[in-house]
Amino acid sequence: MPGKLTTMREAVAELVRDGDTVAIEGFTHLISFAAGHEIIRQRRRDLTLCRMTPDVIYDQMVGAGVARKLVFSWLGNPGVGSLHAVRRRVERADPEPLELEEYSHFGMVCRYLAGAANLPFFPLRSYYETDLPRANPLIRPLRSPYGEETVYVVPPLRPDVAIVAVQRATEAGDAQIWGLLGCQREAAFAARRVIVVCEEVVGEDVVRSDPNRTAIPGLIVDAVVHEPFGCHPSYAQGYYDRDNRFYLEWERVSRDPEALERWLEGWVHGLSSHREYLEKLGEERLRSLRPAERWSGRVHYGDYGGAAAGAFPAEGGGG
Amino acid sequence: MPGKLTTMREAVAELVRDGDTVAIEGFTHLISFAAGHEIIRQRRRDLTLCRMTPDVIYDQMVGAGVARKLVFSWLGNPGVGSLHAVRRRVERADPEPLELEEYSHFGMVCRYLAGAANLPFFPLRSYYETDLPRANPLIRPLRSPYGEETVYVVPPLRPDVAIVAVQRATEAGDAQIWGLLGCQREAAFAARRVIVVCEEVVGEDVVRSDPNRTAIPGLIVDAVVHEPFGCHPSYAQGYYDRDNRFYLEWERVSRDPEALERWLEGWVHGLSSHREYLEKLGEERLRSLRPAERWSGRVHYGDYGGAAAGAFPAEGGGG
Amino acid sequence: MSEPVTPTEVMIVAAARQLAGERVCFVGVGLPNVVCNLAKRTVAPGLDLVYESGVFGAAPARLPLSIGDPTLVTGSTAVTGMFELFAYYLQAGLVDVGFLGAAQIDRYGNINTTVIGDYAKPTVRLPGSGGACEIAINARKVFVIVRQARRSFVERLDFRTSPGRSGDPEHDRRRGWFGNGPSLVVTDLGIYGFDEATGEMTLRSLHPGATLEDVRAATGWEMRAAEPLGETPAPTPEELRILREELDPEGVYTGRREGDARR
Amino acid sequence: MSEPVTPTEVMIVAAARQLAGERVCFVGVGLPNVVCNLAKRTVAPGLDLVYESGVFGAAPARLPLSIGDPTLVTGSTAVTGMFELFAYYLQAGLVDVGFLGAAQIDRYGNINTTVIGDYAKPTVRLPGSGGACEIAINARKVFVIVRQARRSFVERLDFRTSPGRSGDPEHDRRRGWFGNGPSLVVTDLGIYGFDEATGEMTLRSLHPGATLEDVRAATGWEMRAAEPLGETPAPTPEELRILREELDPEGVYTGRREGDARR
Repeated sequence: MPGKLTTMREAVAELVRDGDTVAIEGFTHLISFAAGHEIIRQRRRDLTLCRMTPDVIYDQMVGAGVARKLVFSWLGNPGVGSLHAVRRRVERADPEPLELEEYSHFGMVCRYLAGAANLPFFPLRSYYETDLPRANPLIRPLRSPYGEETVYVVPPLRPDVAIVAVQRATEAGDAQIWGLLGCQREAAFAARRVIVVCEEVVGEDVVRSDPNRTAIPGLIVDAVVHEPFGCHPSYAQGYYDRDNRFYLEWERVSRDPEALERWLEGWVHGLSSHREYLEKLGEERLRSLRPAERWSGRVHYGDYGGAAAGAFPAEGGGG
Repeated sequence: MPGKLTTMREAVAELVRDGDTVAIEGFTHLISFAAGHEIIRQRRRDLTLCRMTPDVIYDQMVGAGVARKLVFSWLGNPGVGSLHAVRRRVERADPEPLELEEYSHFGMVCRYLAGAANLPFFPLRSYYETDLPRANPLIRPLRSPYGEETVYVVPPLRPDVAIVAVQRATEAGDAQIWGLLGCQREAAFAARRVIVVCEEVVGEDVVRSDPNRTAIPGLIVDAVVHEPFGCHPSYAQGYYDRDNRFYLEWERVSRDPEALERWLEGWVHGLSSHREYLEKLGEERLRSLRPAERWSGRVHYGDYGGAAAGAFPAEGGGG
Repeated sequence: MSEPVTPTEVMIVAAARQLAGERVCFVGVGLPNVVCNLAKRTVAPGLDLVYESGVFGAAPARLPLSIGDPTLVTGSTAVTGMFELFAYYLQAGLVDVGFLGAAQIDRYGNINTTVIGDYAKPTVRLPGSGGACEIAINARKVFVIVRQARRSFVERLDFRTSPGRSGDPEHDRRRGWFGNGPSLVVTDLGIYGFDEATGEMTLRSLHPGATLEDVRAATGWEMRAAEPLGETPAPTPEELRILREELDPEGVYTGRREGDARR
Repeated sequence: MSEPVTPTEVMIVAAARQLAGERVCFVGVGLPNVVCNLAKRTVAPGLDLVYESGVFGAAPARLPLSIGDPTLVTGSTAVTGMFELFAYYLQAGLVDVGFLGAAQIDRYGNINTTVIGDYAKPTVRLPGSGGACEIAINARKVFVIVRQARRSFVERLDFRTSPGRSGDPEHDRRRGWFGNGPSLVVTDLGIYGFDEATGEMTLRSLHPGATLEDVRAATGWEMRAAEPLGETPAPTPEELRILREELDPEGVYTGRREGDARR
């Protein structure tokens, strides 16, 4: 498989088009802010943005005017407060309306799964006796063919583009994730085009040394972007912590349209790349986010080449 | 959580009852022959045995008369031939009939998943224009509420007992698997009672050093049995190879009811435990099944205790 | 410990005590996180915490800043995808207690976390369901923790995000869910249960210093009260120590500093 | 290389050549395993093999004894659960070619691997579908590899396990599956395609030494033959070397020793 390694600028220019349905997933963990910023920088328009939890990154994108619509299940700045750019557009159509298509968390998860599995619908036990099916007519009841029971179903979600951040990937796009998995895998398999953004580019040998860790095969990946700290202010397990200070500050910034404008100017439009964004943040701040060391153990896969029998693994969990 | 460590004899005596629906899963990999042999030894009766691929173990159990019915998707001795004890009962009711409930592989997988997820049905794209829905009326068509499309659905499978073999588990039943995953996790979550059979009992620290590797939480586990080589002649990735010689020999044994009787006498009823079975096989044969060394790399989870920032992981995949 | 006890601290402690004897708790964002961790250190040491984000058996080395905090992952028993979490744990009935917050709650425990005003043109757009809707339906018991005020304890919800009781207990039992609506509501004024006959919210116990008048003033309907009415025992010094020193030294959740307690 | 070429070897080589230019192949038990690995070493070096058992990008260090062989796992690119494999890879249309075996096949490529005789009381109970039914429906192309005989090439199937063509190409297109029935059948006598107008199996090429009479004698219906009829080029020494020395030194699959080629 040919290498797919490219820059974020190239990847977004080639694979994200005006009017696309775009999913930048990651549940708290592995949210590709670098991709969101590049989409803002390239001034994409009329995007339908999908995420379980439209986070600060979507507040930034909505504030920057790239989005026409949100598909989501929880709208907020987790642990902090509101997404004010989103709220202005929803509550006051300021500066323009924003369309909403709303589910519950499990509903969104099931939509991605149905998209990944090419199923026309997916059943779940939710929505009973609530106003959600009225608010979103795509949430429909379905009677079980095995008795009286009725469940609700949601339709598949098939983004034009999924942008998933991962800890490491090969140039072919074989990607491995640990820590919170969110819906990265389901979103990638559901999408027509896939951009993998990784903290590290590793050799095939690294991935092949632990195939059970592989979440996304290069087979479905169109571009691989190497973007260290590419999730800041979100985090990458084992690489850096969430920069909570930023989330707290965002509450203030997004309350004020001018402050938001200034922020976009200073941190996105005024910069040419995520590299410059990191330089502006400063090595000191980045260093402060790095966790202390804590490695997993190893497991024994065994060499079944018919070579002479080796030692029996004494402690499967031993480092 | 209290320790659940016990012997196979205890576990089967307490948790497997006459008439139960039992799933001993594992797709080629991690098939708990030790559990099957103990069920034969304790002369359980009228069991409904579920497996995607009724393998030599179910041929042995059916030949021993513990089963009334099979729920399955592929009936054979993989890579070798037939399950003759099963065929005698199906083709000639010799010595008695055997009821069959038949699906495809994906259908069985979806049944376990529906059972694990507490869904009343699960949709899949299979069975169109075949005789399978006629042969098994539980396979039913269902129209999508989002258009013309019709898919087929299968009902949830909820075994009374699932017996899953794993590489390692804690005394609380937190179990980790690598290599082929089959349906171990789905079967365990779908079942009312769960027996985990492990090659190694490890401390909590081993499991907690790599939480993404955990397939089954102790929360749903009733008993943990430590049974090294407990899957022979099946295999455990990294621990031992499949004993293909046994699979080839079984073809001859199961063709002849008396030979089968003798085998059961000599290798199951005549022995009191899997330990004795291994002694009879001999250390030499077991040693010949051990693979040469090949370990996975490690990954960095990071210590987020707020301790001083540690070194940035240079190579996520480094040993 | 000279610092005065805040109403939020009483609310957290009262809620934590209710977890005595419970086994598996589904933890959402905000206050429930603190409540569950306090319970684990006091009345329910054996409590297993399932985090919405996919973590089971977390061993946090610091107060998690969110339910997706990396400190919840490192050293935990299991990390799973979100489908497995919602399907195999919650929907399958493994969760004994789920916590919900509320922007609005009615007398039957129906909850709104979606909008204030009209859905199509809301005056306030709230976060929405998140996992709340499926928690309300699939957890075996649902505890609600919410600050009490006339604008949150309302006669009519603007939007029903999470189902409570219907007012007809017979109907509620027939629904065949694992639970049948919230069984407990804890606020900064008191502790509430639900009348088995009418399914209506009922004040069971007043927090220290709170009066029936405070409750009535902060409720948008005629709140029923049990007789005799209990009084919530004040937080013990030990409960306060754990809460203030171990769980929330910065007072983010306990109300000693501005913070967010929304779902 | 003096050893004579067996019909099975010709069949394997002929099938492998058909994988030229294909990208993703779904590998089941038995012969397809050898066919795909031969293709990967000859006409399709870039071929990605997806194993039913959950392995993607396998790098086997020996001939796998089954599709669940541990040598397929060690050093592979990805190992996945069986749900993901069937749902995200096969059902989602990522598989370009799927292989099927057959106990019985009819002129339209419908396949029986379930029973000989009556389903309720079969004279021979065969393995059943395994993944065959969903492979037939969800793979973009379906190749059948089967030894040819009157008892396997039948006018009427005893049971339809995997759907082929209906005889009405218009209907087949309307089904909306990724493929529309097998496009290729390779036996030990020849190579067959399907007539686009009638959907009927048609002999395209005879293997060296095989005659039209052999084919007719081994077919339970009047087999159509293309004009002009091609002849399958004999296996090259290189193809035979890889097959005999690298892939199947013991001749388990190539018919030089008794073995099993069933799905």
